[in-house]
Amino acid sequence: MDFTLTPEQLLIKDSVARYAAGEHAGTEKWPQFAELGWLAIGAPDELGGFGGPLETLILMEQFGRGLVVSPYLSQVVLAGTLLRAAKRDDLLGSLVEGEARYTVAYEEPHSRYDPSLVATTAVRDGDSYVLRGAKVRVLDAATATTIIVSARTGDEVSLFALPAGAENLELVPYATEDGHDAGDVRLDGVRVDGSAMIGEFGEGLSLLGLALDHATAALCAEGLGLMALMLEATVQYTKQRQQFGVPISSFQVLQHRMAEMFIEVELARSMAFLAAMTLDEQHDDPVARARGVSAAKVQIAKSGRFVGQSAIQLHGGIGMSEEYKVGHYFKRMTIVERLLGDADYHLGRYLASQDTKAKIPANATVA
Amino acid sequence: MDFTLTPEQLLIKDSVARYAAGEHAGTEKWPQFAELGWLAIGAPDELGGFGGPLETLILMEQFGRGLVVSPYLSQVVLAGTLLRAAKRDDLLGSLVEGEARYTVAYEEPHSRYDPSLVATTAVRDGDSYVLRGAKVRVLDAATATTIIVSARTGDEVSLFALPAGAENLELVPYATEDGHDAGDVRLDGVRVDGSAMIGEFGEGLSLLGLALDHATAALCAEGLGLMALMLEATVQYTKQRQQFGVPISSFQVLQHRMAEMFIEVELARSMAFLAAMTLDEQHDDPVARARGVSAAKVQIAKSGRFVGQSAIQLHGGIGMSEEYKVGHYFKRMTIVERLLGDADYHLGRYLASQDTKAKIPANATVA
Amino acid sequence: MDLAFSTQERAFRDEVREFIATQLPEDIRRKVQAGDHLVKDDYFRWHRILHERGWVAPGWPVELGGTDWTPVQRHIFYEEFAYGWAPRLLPFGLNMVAPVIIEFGNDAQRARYLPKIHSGEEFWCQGYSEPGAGSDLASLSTRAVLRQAQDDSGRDVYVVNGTKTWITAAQWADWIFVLARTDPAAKKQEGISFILVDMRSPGVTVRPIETIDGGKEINEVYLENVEVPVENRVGDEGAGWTYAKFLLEHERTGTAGIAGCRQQLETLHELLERESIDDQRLNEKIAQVEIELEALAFTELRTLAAESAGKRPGPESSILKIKGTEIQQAISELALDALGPYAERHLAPKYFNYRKTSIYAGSNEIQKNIIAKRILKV
Amino acid sequence: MDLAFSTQERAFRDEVREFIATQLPEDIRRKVQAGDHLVKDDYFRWHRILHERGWVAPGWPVELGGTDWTPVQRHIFYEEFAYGWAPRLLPFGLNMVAPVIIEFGNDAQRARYLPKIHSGEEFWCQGYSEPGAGSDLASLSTRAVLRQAQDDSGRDVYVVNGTKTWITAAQWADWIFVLARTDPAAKKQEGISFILVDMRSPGVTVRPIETIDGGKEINEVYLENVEVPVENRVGDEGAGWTYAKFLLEHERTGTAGIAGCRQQLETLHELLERESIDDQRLNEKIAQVEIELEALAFTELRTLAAESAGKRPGPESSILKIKGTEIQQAISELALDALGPYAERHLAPKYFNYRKTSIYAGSNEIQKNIIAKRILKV
Repeated sequence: MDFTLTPEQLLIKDSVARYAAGEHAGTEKWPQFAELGWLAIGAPDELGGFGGPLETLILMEQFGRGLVVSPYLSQVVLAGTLLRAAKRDDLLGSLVEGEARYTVAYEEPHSRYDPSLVATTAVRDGDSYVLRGAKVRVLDAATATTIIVSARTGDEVSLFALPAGAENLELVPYATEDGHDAGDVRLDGVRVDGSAMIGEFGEGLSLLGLALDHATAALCAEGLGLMALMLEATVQYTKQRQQFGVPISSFQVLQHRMAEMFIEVELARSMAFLAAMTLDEQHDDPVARARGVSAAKVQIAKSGRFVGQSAIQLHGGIGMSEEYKVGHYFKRMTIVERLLGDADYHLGRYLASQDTKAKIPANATVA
Repeated sequence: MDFTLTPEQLLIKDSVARYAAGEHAGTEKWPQFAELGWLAIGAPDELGGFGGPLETLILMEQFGRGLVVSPYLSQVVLAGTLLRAAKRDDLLGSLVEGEARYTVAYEEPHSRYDPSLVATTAVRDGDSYVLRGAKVRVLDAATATTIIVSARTGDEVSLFALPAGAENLELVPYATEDGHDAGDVRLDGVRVDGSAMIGEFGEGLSLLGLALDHATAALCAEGLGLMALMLEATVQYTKQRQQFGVPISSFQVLQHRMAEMFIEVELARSMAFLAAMTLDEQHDDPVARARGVSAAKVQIAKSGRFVGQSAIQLHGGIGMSEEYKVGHYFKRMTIVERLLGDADYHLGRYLASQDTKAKIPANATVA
Repeated sequence: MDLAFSTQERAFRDEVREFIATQLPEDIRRKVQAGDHLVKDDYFRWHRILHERGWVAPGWPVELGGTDWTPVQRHIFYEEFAYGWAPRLLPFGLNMVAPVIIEFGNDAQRARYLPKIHSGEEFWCQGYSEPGAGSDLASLSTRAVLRQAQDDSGRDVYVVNGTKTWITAAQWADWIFVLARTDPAAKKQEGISFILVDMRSPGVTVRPIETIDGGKEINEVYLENVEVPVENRVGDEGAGWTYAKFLLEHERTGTAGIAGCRQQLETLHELLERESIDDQRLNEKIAQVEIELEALAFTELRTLAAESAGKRPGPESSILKIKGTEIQQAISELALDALGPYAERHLAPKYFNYRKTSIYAGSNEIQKNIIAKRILKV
Repeated sequence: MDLAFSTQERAFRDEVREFIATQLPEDIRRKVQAGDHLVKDDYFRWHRILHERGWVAPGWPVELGGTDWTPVQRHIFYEEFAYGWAPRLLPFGLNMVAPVIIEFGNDAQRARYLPKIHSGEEFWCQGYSEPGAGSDLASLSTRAVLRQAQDDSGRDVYVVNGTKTWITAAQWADWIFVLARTDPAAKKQEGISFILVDMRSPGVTVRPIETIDGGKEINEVYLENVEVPVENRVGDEGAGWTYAKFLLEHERTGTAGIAGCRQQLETLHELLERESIDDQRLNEKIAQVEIELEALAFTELRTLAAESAGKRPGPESSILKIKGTEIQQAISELALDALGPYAERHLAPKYFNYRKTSIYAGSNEIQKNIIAKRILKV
C-alpha cells in the first residue's frame, strides 16, 4: 500500500491547483485544458491519453477546492468514458484535442436519476433513425457541439450522437444555481444516419452505466475538494471572528462541530479514493462497480450536507452573503450532493448490489 | 384550552408518586392497586370505574418516573380496554377488584409487532373450540390467571379467554432485562367452551387494535416519565461531578447536549398528551386513532433513545454500573422504545393512515 | 384538563378565516403561495386592510389601537394568516419599536410615532446587528456623541457614526431604531442608548447585501456623522440595553411558525402529487418531519395555555425557535431532495435562504445556551 | 499510488488465517462467535498457543520476543483474529505495562517482569481510573508514601492508599500497575509515580462492579496501607505522568475494531436470514452503517500507510476511536431493532454493554477535543 503521488500525478495536482487559484474558468479556457493535457486523462495512449480514475480524482478534487466552474465533468469524464467504452476513437480524438465537445442527455422528466427509464424513441426508417422525446437537465448543453442521446430502439436502449444544431432538436439552456448551466432538450423527429449510433445496437444502458459510474466518482472527488476547503475556511474564520471578547473558535460546541466536520471530510476522502480504486480494478464488473461507486456517493452526500450546513452555520450571517466565498461552496455542494443521483438513489443501488458482495474482503485487494 | 389538573387527577398523580417513591412494586402490591382505585381507571361507572386515557397518562408517567415494575400496562390497560370494548363487564369486574388477572397473547414468532399476522387457529368442534399455535413475548404471563389469545377462526380472527392452567397450554415464563417478565405460550389443542370467546366472532382484530392503541399511549406516558427523570438525574450529576477542577456541567458541549435532551423531553410530553387526547376524542375512528397514537410512539421512541443514550454518556462510567439508578432507567427505556412496536413499525402505521388525514386542523379540536 | 379550543375560540377562528378569504387581495395571496418576494406596496395594501378592520396591532393596548385578545386568540389569528396565505406584516414598527415606545417613551414620542406606525404611513427597520457584533449584540461599536447642532439652531443632537448590518427592509424604511454607544467609558452593556433615526437624514446610506439565494432583502446601513435630535432618544441615556432585552423577549410570538410549516408541507405534498413522485424513503422522511411538527405545535399550545393562565413567556420559547427553524429547514431540504437539484428553479434558493433561520434572531447555539442556563440552571 | 496489498502481505494474511483456523481451540472459537464471556483459562490457553508460534507480542522488540512486522502486517494479524473468531489477548501486560517497562524500566525490572508476561505466567491489570478521576486522569488521589517497611527489614517501601475503579480482569490478575501521587505538594500532573503492585500484597481488596448488561468483568480495587518495595517503581519518582501518556499513545492499535464490526454485521445478516426478516427500512439502515464502516476501514488503511512511510501515529487515530465505537454501538442497536426487545436474550445486554465504548479509553468528547486542539489547532 502506498498513498504517495507519482511524479506525473503530482504534476496534474499542481497544474490544476495553479489554474484553480487563478481566475475561474468559463468556456474560453477550453483550449488551455487541451494544452495542459487534462482532456486526455483516461484516453488511450494512441490519442496521447494517460491516467485513469485516480488522475481524474486528483484533478476533480482540485477543481472542488478552487470552485472551478467547468463542463469537465460532463464533457470529458461522462462523454469521454462513454466514447472510449464504445471504441469511438474517431470522436474521442476530437474531444482530446478540444475541437468537438460532447454532452450526454439521459435524464427524462420522470426518470429521477435512473438512466434505464427511457421514453424517448428512435425509430428505424431506411438507413436512418428518427428520434422523438424529451430530455431534461442535460449538463453543459449550451457549449456542446454534439449531444449523445439515449433512446429506446424497440426493447433495448441505444445511444445516438446528434449535432447540437440538428433539425427538429430544440435546446432550452438555463443557468443553474451553482453558476453552471444545463438544458432541456426536445426531439421532435430528429433524423440521423445509422452511423450516428454510439456503441452497438442495444448497448446504451451498459455504456451509460459505465460512464455514469466514472462521472459519479469524479463528482465525489469534486465534493471532497469542496468540503475540505469549507472546513479550512471555517476553522480560519472562527479563529478570527471575535464574540464576547474571544475568538468564537474557543467555544467548545463549535470546536466539536469542527471536529465532526473533520471526521466527515476524512471519511469522504476515503470513499472518493475507494470509488476511484473500484473503477480501476473492477472495470468490467458492473455490480462491483455500482457497489463501490454508489457507496462513495452515499457517503459524500451525507458528509457534504453536514459539512456544508455546518460551514454556513459557523460563519453566521456572513456565510449567507453572496460576497463571501463559503456560500458559493455550499451552493455547489448542495448540487453535487444530488447530481447524478442523491443519497437515497445510490443507497437503493448499493442495496441492489448486495447479493453478490463478498462479506469478508478477499485476498486480492484492499477493502 | 386548559392543561391544569383537576382535583381528581391531582389525587391520582400524588398517590402514584407517593407509591413510586416508596418501595417498588412486585406482585404482592396488587391488592393495594385495587384499593387505591388504580385498577378502575377507564372502567365503567357501574363497576366503580372512572377516568380514561388522561388519567392513565398521569399514572403511567409517575410509574415511569419511579421506575415502577408492574404488570399494570398489560393486565389493566391492555386487557382492561379489551374487556371493556368487548362489553365483558363480568370479567372486568373481577379485574377491577384485583381478583382475576388477564394478559393478552397476540404476538407470534414472525409477526414482528403486527397483530394481524395470526397463524394460531381455533377450530370449532361441537360447542367448543380447539386452539393450536404459538404465542411469544406475552407480557406478565406468569402472574396472569387468564390469557386472552387471538386465533384465526376461518378468515377472521377471534379472541378466546383461556385459563392460565388449561390443559395442553404450556407457558414458559422468563425474566426480561428490565426486571419485568414475559412468557412464550404453546397451544397444543387447548379445548375451550364457545363462551370463552371475547367479543363477537371475527371481532378480534378490531378489539385488539383498540386495546393496543390504549396500551401504546400508556407506554408513551411511561416513557415520558423515564426520560424526564433521566434528564433531571443527568443535570444533577453533571453539576456535582468535578473534572479538570470544575463541574462537568460547565462544559458547553454537555450543556448543549442537555438542552437537546430537554427539547426532546418536551416534544415527547406533547406527543404523550396528544395520544391520550386522540383516544379520548377519536375513540371510534380507528384511522385517526392509529395516526395519533403511532405518531406519539415514533416521537417517544426517537426522543427516548436520544435521552437515554445521552444520560448514560454524560454520566460516564457510573451510568454503566448496576448500582446507580440511571442505568436501570436506560434499560427500561430501551425496552419501552420497542415494546408494542418500534419507531419503524409505527412510522409505517402512521403513513398507512395518511390518506384520510385532514391537512389543516379542522375547527373541532386542537392540532 | 381541557385540551380542546373553546366555542368562542372556534368562532373567532371562523371569523378570521372568513376575513382573510374575502379581504386579502388575490395577487398578494398568489405571491405568498408561490413563495415570491413581496414589494413594499403589497405590505402597505394589506396593512391598510387590517388597519381598517382594527386588527393591525394585536399586541398593543386597546386604547392605542390594539385588541384585547387572549394569547390563544393571537395564536389562532396568525395561524390563520398562514393557512390563508396572508403575509405577516413587517414587525419592525408594529411589534418591535412600538412596544418600546409604549413602555419607555414619553408622551411626545408616543404621539409622534405610534399613529403613523399604526396607520402604515411610516415604515421602520431595525438597527441592531453590526459587522463585529452578531450573537454578541452588546459588543456594538456604533457611537452617538451629544453636542450642539452644526446649523446654529443651538439644539442638542447626537452625532451618530457606525455601520449596521443584516437589516431587512431598510431600502423601504422611513425610520430606523439603532442601539448606539453614548458612553464609551462605560462597561460593555452599559452606556448604550436607544435612538430613533430618520432614514432621510444626511449621512445615512443603504447598501443592499446580496444573499446566496439571490435575494436582496437585507442591507447594510452606514451612518456617517448623522445628526439626530436629542429628543429622538427613547428612555434614559445609557439604558438602551434594558430596552433591547425587553424587545427581544417581546419578539417571541409565532417564532415557531407552525402554520407556515404546515403550509409548506402541504405545498410539498401537492408538488409530489403533480410530479407523480411516490418514493417510500422520501415519504418516510416527510412523515417524520410531520410528526415532529405535530409535537412542536402541541408544545406551542402548552406554552400558550401557560401564558393564558398568567405565566410570562419564558425561556421555553427557545424550544420553539430551535425546533421551528430546524423543521423549516428540513422541509425545504426535502423539497429539494424530492425533485433534484435542477428541477424546480425556486427550490434551491428557498433551501439556501432558510439556512439563515438557525442563525438569526439569536442563533440556535445561543438558544441552547439559554435553555442550559435559564431552564436547566447548569 | 498503489492502493492494494503487496504479494508478501497477502501471503502473510494466508499464513495467519491458516494458523488461526487450525490452532485456535474450537470451544474458544464458539464462545467468541456466540458473544459469551471468556474465562481466565481461555485467555491462557490461547496465549500459550500464540507464544509457541512466536506471535504473542508483535509490538515488542524482536530480541525480547517480539516480531519485526510492519504496521500493515500487524493490522492484518489482528484483522484475521476477528475474522477467525479468535479472542484478542488481554492488553494490560503485553501491550500496556510491558512497553513502559521496556522503555523506562531498569534491567532488573525487565528481567523480572517481561518473561512472565511473555509466557503468560503472570496476568496484569491496569490501575489508572479512580472514582473521582475519569477523563481527568491526572486528578487522581491515590497516594504512595515512602518509608521504612514495618517488618524491620530496613528496606524502603511505598505505602499505597487509594481506590482504583473500572478495572477489567482485576479478579484474575497477579499484578496491577498503578499511578499514585508520591509528592502531594507538586502540581497536578507532577508528583505522580508509576508503581507495580503485587495483587497478593496485604491490603489489596478486589470488589466486582456489576454493570447494566449483567457483566461482572470490571472491579474496584482498594489499596489500604499496601507496602510496595521501592524497586517496584518504574523510572523516576514523579515522572509517572510521562509514562502514562506514553502508554496511552501506545494503546492505539486496532481502536477502530473494523474487522470486529464486519463480523458483527455478518452475524446480524445471518440472524436476519435465520429469522426470515427482510425489512426495507432495516436493510437501509444496515447498508448505511456498512458504508460508514467501509469509509472507516479505508481511513485506517490510509493511517497505516502513513505509519509505514515513517509517520508516528498521530491524533488522527481519534477518528478511529470515535467512529469505530459509534459504528459498534449502531450495529448492536440495529440487532436489537431487528428482533425486538424480548427476542434474543443476549442482544439487549450486548447493546447495553457497548454503550461503554464511547465512554472509556478517552471518551468521545475528549477525542473531539483532541481533534480540535491538535489537528485543527483551534
